[in-house]
Amino acid sequence: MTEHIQNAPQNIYKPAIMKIVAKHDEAPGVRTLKLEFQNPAEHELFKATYRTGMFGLYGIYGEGESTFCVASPETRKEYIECTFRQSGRVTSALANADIGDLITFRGPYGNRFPIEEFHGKNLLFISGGIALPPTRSVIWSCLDQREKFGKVTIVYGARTVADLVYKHELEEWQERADVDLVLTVDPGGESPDWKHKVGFVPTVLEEAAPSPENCVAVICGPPIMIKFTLISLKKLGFDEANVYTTLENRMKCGVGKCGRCNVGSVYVCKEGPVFTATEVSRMPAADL
Amino acid sequence: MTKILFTDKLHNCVEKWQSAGLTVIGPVQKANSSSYATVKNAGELDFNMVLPDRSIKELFFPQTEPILHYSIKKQEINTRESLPPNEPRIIFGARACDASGLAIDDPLFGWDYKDEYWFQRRNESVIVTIACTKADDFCMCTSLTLAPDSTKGSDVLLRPLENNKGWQVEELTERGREAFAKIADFLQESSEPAAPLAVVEEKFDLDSCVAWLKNPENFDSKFWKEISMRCIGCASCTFLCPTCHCFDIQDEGDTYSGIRRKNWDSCSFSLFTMHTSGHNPRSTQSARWRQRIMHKFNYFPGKFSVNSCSGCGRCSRQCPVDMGITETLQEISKLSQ
Amino acid sequence: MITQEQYRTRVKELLSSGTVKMVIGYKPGSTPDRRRPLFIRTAEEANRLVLDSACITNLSGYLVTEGLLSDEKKVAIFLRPEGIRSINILAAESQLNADQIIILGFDSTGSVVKTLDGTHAGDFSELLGSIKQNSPVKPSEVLFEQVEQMTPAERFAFWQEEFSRCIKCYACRQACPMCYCRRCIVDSNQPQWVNTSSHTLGNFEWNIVRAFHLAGRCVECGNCGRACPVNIPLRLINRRMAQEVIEAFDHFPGLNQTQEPVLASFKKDDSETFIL
Amino acid sequence: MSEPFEPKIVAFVCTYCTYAGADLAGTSRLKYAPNVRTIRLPCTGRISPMFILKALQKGADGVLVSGCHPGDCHFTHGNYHARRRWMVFRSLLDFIGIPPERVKYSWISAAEGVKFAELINSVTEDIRKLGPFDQYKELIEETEAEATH
Repeated sequence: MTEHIQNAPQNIYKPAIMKIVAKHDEAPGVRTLKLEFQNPAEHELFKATYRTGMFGLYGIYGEGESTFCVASPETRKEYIECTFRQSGRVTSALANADIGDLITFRGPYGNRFPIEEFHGKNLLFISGGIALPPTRSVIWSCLDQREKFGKVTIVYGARTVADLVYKHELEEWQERADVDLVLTVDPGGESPDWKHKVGFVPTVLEEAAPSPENCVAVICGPPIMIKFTLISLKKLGFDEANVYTTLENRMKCGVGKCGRCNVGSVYVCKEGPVFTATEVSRMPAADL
Repeated sequence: MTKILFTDKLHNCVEKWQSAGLTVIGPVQKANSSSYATVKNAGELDFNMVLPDRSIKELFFPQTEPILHYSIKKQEINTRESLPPNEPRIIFGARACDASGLAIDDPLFGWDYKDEYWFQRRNESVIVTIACTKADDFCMCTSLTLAPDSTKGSDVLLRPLENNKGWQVEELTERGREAFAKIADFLQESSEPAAPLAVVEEKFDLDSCVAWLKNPENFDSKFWKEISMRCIGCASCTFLCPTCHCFDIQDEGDTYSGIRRKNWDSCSFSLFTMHTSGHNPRSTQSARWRQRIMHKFNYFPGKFSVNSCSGCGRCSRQCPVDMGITETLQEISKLSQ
Repeated sequence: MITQEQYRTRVKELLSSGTVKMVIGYKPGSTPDRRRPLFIRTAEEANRLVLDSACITNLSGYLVTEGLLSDEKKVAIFLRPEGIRSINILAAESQLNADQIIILGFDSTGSVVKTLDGTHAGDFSELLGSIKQNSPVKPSEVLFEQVEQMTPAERFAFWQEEFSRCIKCYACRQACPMCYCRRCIVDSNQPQWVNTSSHTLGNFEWNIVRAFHLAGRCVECGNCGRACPVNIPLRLINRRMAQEVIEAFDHFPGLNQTQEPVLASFKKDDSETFIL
Repeated sequence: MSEPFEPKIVAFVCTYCTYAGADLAGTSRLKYAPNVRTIRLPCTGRISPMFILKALQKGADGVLVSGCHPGDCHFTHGNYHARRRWMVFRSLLDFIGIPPERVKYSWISAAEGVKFAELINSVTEDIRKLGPFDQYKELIEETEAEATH
């Protein structure tokens, strides 16, 4: 991570200014913002450092900063996309911001998915609800250089049809011949014209039964989904070392100082947010 | 023969340092509470207390400080960074535990990303530590491989002479030598012996405590709940601690102008880790107390090879319900035998 | 010592008969003059209890610990008269059911500890009434009088000096049995009424808000002042508020469980001399 | 030459009486001091002492709170509750050293346009005499200062 030290600005808490160039409502209360850098130097720094998996602190002056992943892939660095659910003080302010408004961004921080190591392998993406954004960053990073990877399977579930995010992209993946997309909603969450699966992600995953052979799995979702999906993956014969996930915790500094994102001895903001299932299993479950 | 600074010359020294542009800071007792504060003259310094109520941390990492000022006009955001001014200063009369505390936090504020707020102040400060000749029931530096005359984090170590006559001077760093060169005229060579150091009894066996903490089985031990049952969840221990470094970043102001500030925060507050969703990874007070102890004696040393505790004992001394690191580690010592 | 033995026996009875599930009391602390809160669940532990004049902390705050009383089982607790008043207020404010609380009442003069007769909060109303009668309306403390006699500017300077030390550790809040809100106003951020920064302006804000929220509810147990790590004389403000509510509304907090909270009630003929 | 001091005053008023009274003052073309910024609330019972404190903290030199006369409250007794709170809050401010004269309380009905105009004038004069609330202004400046040692 020496690249940060060389390029880090004097004041590590000073954010970059970003302009909102597009916004899109994904699901009730869930919004995507497309952001562009205003300062070319900051943009260059971002281009030099950003890799899929890293996160940032998005903020509005007067309200504060909030942490979420960079949802756009490392293959598209002209802009930043972020997707968030409006729930707290900062996300409410971000949701109220309009195209043309300026917001702040600090990052990219944290570690990344080792995508080069995925070359030549089959990929299995499993995601639930609002946790598709981090997975989506990996998905596009791989689809943008599709030839380097084997079979691509995406299993995505949400509580209801309305709660599915990136609906337009789901359609796009659905139509692609080189992507297997399995969509599901929780029982009771289906609409009358729902043509896909109904059931919880782990169950649907077991039905789809992707082969663990030469396969890397990336899972992201609420803690309870991760817990049961890991069990299902084990049943299917996946090795924990080939399963990646990203953790999120409340963060304020993003740079390993403020002390709140620790899970056991791990600083999620610096040693994460990307971990293998092996690493996660070593963390104290009570702290997750 | 050693270099001696006699007490009656301290007045001259303070003046000399001040005229050389140094801000002089030291232990001060004021309105029923003591802290390290800026003084106008040597008379304000109080060397009788065991140690100030508030730790030296706040001189480097204040309870609240502005990071930047912002103002917003239509589609334009202006920010003004707020870094501490370049103001050399000398902290005269630090305690060994406090000075060590600063050295303990240096790697944390410097790993990968450098926190300029901390380091600018660190680089401008000469720390003159006075070895302790007094200790109270809560002092525990010796239990943490430190001592009343530890030199860690100090630029100069002073050893008190008998009857408060003065101090033997031991310059430790270049910065310390420079500061004391300025007052060379007021130093004397003498063979006056140093007063005996404070006797701080060892309160627990650190190694066995650390071994117990490192054992994953003990993470879920019912011990944590028992020991922290009476914890009321205030932040007095963490805020007074010279090594606790957690903070919050908060905006104060409105959508037109305001200040982004860095404020102390504490792992003992339930809101510290609370997610917006309502999920709280450390949802009970016992989980929060466990985190504090684990962080200090297991996680932090795992990262930076040093315990995040210098044994000042403030957490126990000031706890409203008489808890603290001492009691917890004493109990762990018992368990691990 | 006799009192302590009496109470140890009583605690053994209460626990072994299953009358209470827990006893909250005191045990020795880290120095001879300190006492720690102690929670015991079995009769065997009763000998760990101490009771002497150094047992000062008002323990009643522990009773509103989330979930403690939700099983409707009883808890016994050592309380001084202030603590009993706290129970009355907590019951009046619907924070607990006083029937679930077995009170082991005590008080001390000098180093002599005496027991207070009674089991439930309601049994002490006579005692509390006499305390009200015997309490001076105006606090008799030198520092209090000094502050009262200052000019407003001097008073402001006095509190500025005191509050400048506040570090917002919220020990005063956490130690106070009346500060039971699950989410304190300073922890709410939509909107953020009270900023978290502990600069002097913010400290004025916090301490004024705290004092106001305790006006007419404070029993002057002194937990807040003892908890304060920078020794701000919080008791002075609390006493001034107590004086105000008794002078203006004849309200002495915690007399009984039916007492209406003074700032959540009114009389049509309340004084309004200050209104233009 | 320094400009003459013009106090900044924040008025928290209830919508049913005092705000209507202010309206009447306006429609009756009564002139009164322009120093008051009025904030309308449903009832004086909604005026938390926090509001008063916040106004002072944001640089107000004085605060006025006003609502329906006793017995006239739209919500039957919001103003009775408020009255008790103000009583206690006044003595708290006084004890802390914040001059209670900086905070004024009044009852003004919807029919009292003239009283409203007169009140604003007299409150403005009173606060003008007290001068700027320098003590808080200094604290505000302190919070706006740069990082120090």
